[in-house]
Amino acid sequence: MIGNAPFFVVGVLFMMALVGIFMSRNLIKIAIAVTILGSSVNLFLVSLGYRAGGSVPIHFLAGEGEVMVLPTPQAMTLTAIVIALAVTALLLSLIMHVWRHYGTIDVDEVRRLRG
Amino acid sequence: MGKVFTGFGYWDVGAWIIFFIVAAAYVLWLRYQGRQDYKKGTEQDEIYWSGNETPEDGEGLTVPASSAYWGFRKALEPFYDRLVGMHTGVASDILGYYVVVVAFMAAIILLV
Amino acid sequence: MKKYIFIVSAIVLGALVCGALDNVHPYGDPGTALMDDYFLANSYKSLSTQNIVTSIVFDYRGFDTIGEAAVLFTAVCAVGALFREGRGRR
Amino acid sequence: MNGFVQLIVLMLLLISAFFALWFKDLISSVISLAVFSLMAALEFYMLQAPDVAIAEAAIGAGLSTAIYIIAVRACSGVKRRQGGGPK
Amino acid sequence: MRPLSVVVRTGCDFFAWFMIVFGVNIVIHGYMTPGGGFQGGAIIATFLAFLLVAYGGKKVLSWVNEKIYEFLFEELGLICFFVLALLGIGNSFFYNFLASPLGAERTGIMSLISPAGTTVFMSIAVGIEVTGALSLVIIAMFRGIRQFAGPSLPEEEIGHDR
Amino acid sequence: MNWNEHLPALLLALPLLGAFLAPLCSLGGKTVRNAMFMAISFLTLLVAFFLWRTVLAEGIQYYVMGGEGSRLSLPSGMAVPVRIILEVDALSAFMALCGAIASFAGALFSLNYMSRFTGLSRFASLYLLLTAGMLGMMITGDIFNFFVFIEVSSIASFGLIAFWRDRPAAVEASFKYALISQVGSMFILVAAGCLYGRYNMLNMAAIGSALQMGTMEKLALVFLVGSLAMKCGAFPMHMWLPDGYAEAPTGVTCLLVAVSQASLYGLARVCFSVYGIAIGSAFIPWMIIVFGLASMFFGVAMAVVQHDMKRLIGYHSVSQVGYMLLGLGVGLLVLGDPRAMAEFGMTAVTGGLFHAFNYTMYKALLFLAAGAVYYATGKRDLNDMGGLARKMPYTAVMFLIASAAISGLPPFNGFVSKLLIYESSFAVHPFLAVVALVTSVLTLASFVKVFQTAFLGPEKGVLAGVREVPPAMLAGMAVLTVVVLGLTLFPSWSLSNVAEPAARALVDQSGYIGAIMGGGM
Repeated sequence: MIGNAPFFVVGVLFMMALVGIFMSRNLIKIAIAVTILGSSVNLFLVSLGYRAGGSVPIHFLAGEGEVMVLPTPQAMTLTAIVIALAVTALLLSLIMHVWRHYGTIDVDEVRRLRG
Repeated sequence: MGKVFTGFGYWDVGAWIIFFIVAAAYVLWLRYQGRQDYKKGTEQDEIYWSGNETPEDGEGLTVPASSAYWGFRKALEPFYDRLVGMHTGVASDILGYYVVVVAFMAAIILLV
Repeated sequence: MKKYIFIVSAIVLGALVCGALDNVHPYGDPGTALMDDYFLANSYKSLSTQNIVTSIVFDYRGFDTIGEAAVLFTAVCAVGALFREGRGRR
Repeated sequence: MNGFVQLIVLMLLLISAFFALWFKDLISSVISLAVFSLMAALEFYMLQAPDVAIAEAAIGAGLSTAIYIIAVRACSGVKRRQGGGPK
Repeated sequence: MRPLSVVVRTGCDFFAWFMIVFGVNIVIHGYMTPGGGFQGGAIIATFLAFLLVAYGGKKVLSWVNEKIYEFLFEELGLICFFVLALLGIGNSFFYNFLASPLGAERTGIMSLISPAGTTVFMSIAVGIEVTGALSLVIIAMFRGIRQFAGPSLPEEEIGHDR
Repeated sequence: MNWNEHLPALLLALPLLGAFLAPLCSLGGKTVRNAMFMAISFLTLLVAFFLWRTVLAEGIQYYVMGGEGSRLSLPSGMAVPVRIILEVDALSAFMALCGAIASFAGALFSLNYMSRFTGLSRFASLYLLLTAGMLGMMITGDIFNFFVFIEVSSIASFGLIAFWRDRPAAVEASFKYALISQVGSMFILVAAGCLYGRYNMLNMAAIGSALQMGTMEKLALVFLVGSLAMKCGAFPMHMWLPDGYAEAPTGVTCLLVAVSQASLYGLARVCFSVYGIAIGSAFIPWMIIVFGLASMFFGVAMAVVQHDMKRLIGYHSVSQVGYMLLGLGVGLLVLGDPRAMAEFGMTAVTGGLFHAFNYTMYKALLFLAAGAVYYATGKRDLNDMGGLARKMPYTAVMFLIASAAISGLPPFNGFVSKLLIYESSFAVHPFLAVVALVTSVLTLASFVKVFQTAFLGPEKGVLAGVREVPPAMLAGMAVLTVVVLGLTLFPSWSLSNVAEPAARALVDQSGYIGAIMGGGM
């Protein structure tokens, strides 16, 4: 019924996040765009492993002889989510320090290192 | 020690080192041939600075590093203006060039 | 000006990704999945773990998990180093 | 039926992501991001990945929002130092 | 941040402890039901976020001891995880040396241990580690607000510049 | 137990364990922490060396994480590997050895250099994690694991670049790197997802055995090449590199040089071992060559006009990476043509890899020497320096050796690898060799400027109290100097024992795949 809609949505989210990075001048907005980029990749991984009519990859809940969805992308996504959180925390800490030193979080004004 | 073959010729480090030793010996010999009668501590070994008073601190004597190759930079002014102007230091520009390159590569390889 | 070039190239890249992702496989039909079917078939039999994702995370791909724990530890160290209470040395 | 609900969730994903990037106000943006994470968790649940859904709900909607709000609060005081430009 | 109203604080008091129980449940039963170390650890770490939001940074940070989070949770979890991985080195690093196949005879001490083997213990270790790590991140960033917002800036390290 | 078999796992386990133990050890005080730090660095170097010896003697080593036995690559009845496999061929071992030497030297240097800072237990953890991430990128054989280790090394480097958080430029450089590197990592994850979705495998060798060029593979190739070229600093994406290198504490910069080589290794591995001949069109090889030429020329052109010492050397990194990209690109271009491969392709790959080794050694040495000058004088601007050779004779001599090596003056090791690259790229098109030669000349010019203004000339009054740096820092530099001189004096030995096995292993795609897919052994 829905065709390749999840993959399409992943592509659109990817594009929106990339465009969002260039459109926004606020560093925190840029961090939000990076988070959305990570989420779109996670969505891509999980939807890669979906099998139509498949059940949860847990024997206890799925019962005997059921078709299950692929478990590896889910394991990969778990790792990717935690990594994205770690990077987000670090980016935001750096932004806090940028605020402390520069008094602004406008991306065009944070440019002492140039040339 | 030994020769390095590159496929088109070879190169020998030993020969080079021997050449350098010989050259160094020659230079030392030339230096030894110079005048021996300079006296230390007199005005004979003072710095000659176009007849001007020699500055006390080395600060006044040196050419600062940003003035080195001034002519080179001046001759290539348009090139350097553009190249240095590219390094704006804005974070989204840095990312922008990256995305442009990846988009270009993807467009060429997927569409052509 | 430069900004518009970047935005256009981001849109181009997104559109290419959008178009290319249609070719992975039809949504909901990954086809023959040798590695995953091995996990689905063997994880309960040989490890007695009901949750196959857990068995992959902690056993089959356990090395990723230690890398991932290291990432968290790294983030803690980095954030802690950024906000450390340094003795001032003025 | 399932496909229809999924389409709605996907639409909501796109809309919340759009608003997260669109709002000028940072707090609204962060709240939209939390909604985006919740929608992503719902989508993961519909893709039969409850493990990922729990992780996304706890990390994306809970902790990530908390640290975003901390950062927004820290960066919204008065401008204290001369910023920008070369020294 | 300023403390919130008394209604919210009472709600958080009640709810925060419930989060811990829920998180521990998710960590321990990760091998059977959806969940595992990361998810449970993240939920337990939300406990601290709740308290910080409800009571404000000043009060909570005065009675939370960071060393406990750092050494008792994070380090302990990591080292347990590492040691569990290392113990399988007779076969290979990360070998699941406690697991027994379905239907195999289990006797002695082995019958007390879950048949899933090291998976369960690794899950618990990772749960402890994630709890500590995420709590520490939140504590550090909260302290960052107070570092910058105070009346005087922190003293700066002079480093190598003369 | 046969320890030789466990060497690949040990190479990663040691720095990870050291990083996890560093906070505990720093409870015991400064001495315990420093001793642990040095011991772990040294043991890692030792393990890397033994691993390299073992690989040269016995061929490709691989290690199955969590398998019944560490050599059982395929589970019974399966055609593809399911577990994470570390695969160490001659190239990986060569790169790991090079990285471990840089890591050891940087650690030795940091002992004194970092003593003016607080938070050193965090520093030790981050440093060892950066080492672990770098070594993990070099020896893993699994594409998702590669992503995880990229993230470990990137996050550790963000923390380390911003370690002096009270310096605004350091925070800014770290933020820029964090932003671009996170986007790059996400691209790599998309690429891993694409390959997984097509083949349902994550092992690089297994993917390589099944790979057929299609739309997804092309997308994955573009993302991988773009991201990894960005991470090693190819031209239009290089701008984070001088910032990050200049602002990181110097001991860390020494390691960051090696980390960028790990990205270069990833690029080579993806192009040669995973895609190989299936790469089809000549577009990607030419793209790599163009990256190489552009980074060579524009990097050095930017370097000539800099006057901040570390930033200048950072721009030289961009230009030196160009040489390696040129060598690898030429090799990739003629990969499908056995005659051209024998004629000049092999030479190009050997030159590129040997240059990677040389580059890591002398560039790390240059950074350490620049850091020593900074430590002693407190200045980074070349305009403020002068006459330091009288005050710091050892540093001056080592800087002279390194700058002669980087400019490719004949007796030094930089010349050997550059010669190989000139001659092989000349066979493709003379223009490539001309650009490489011009770059070399400009490199020499800018290092003449640095040496003349910083070390020669009259003394300045403000620098009267400068003394030579403490012995641990000198020891860190001496390690690298010894390696540079060794490579200089024995070029044919080092080529035939160090670079050529690596180049053969890189080009030999079937060997890389066969080691994993060939059965349980």
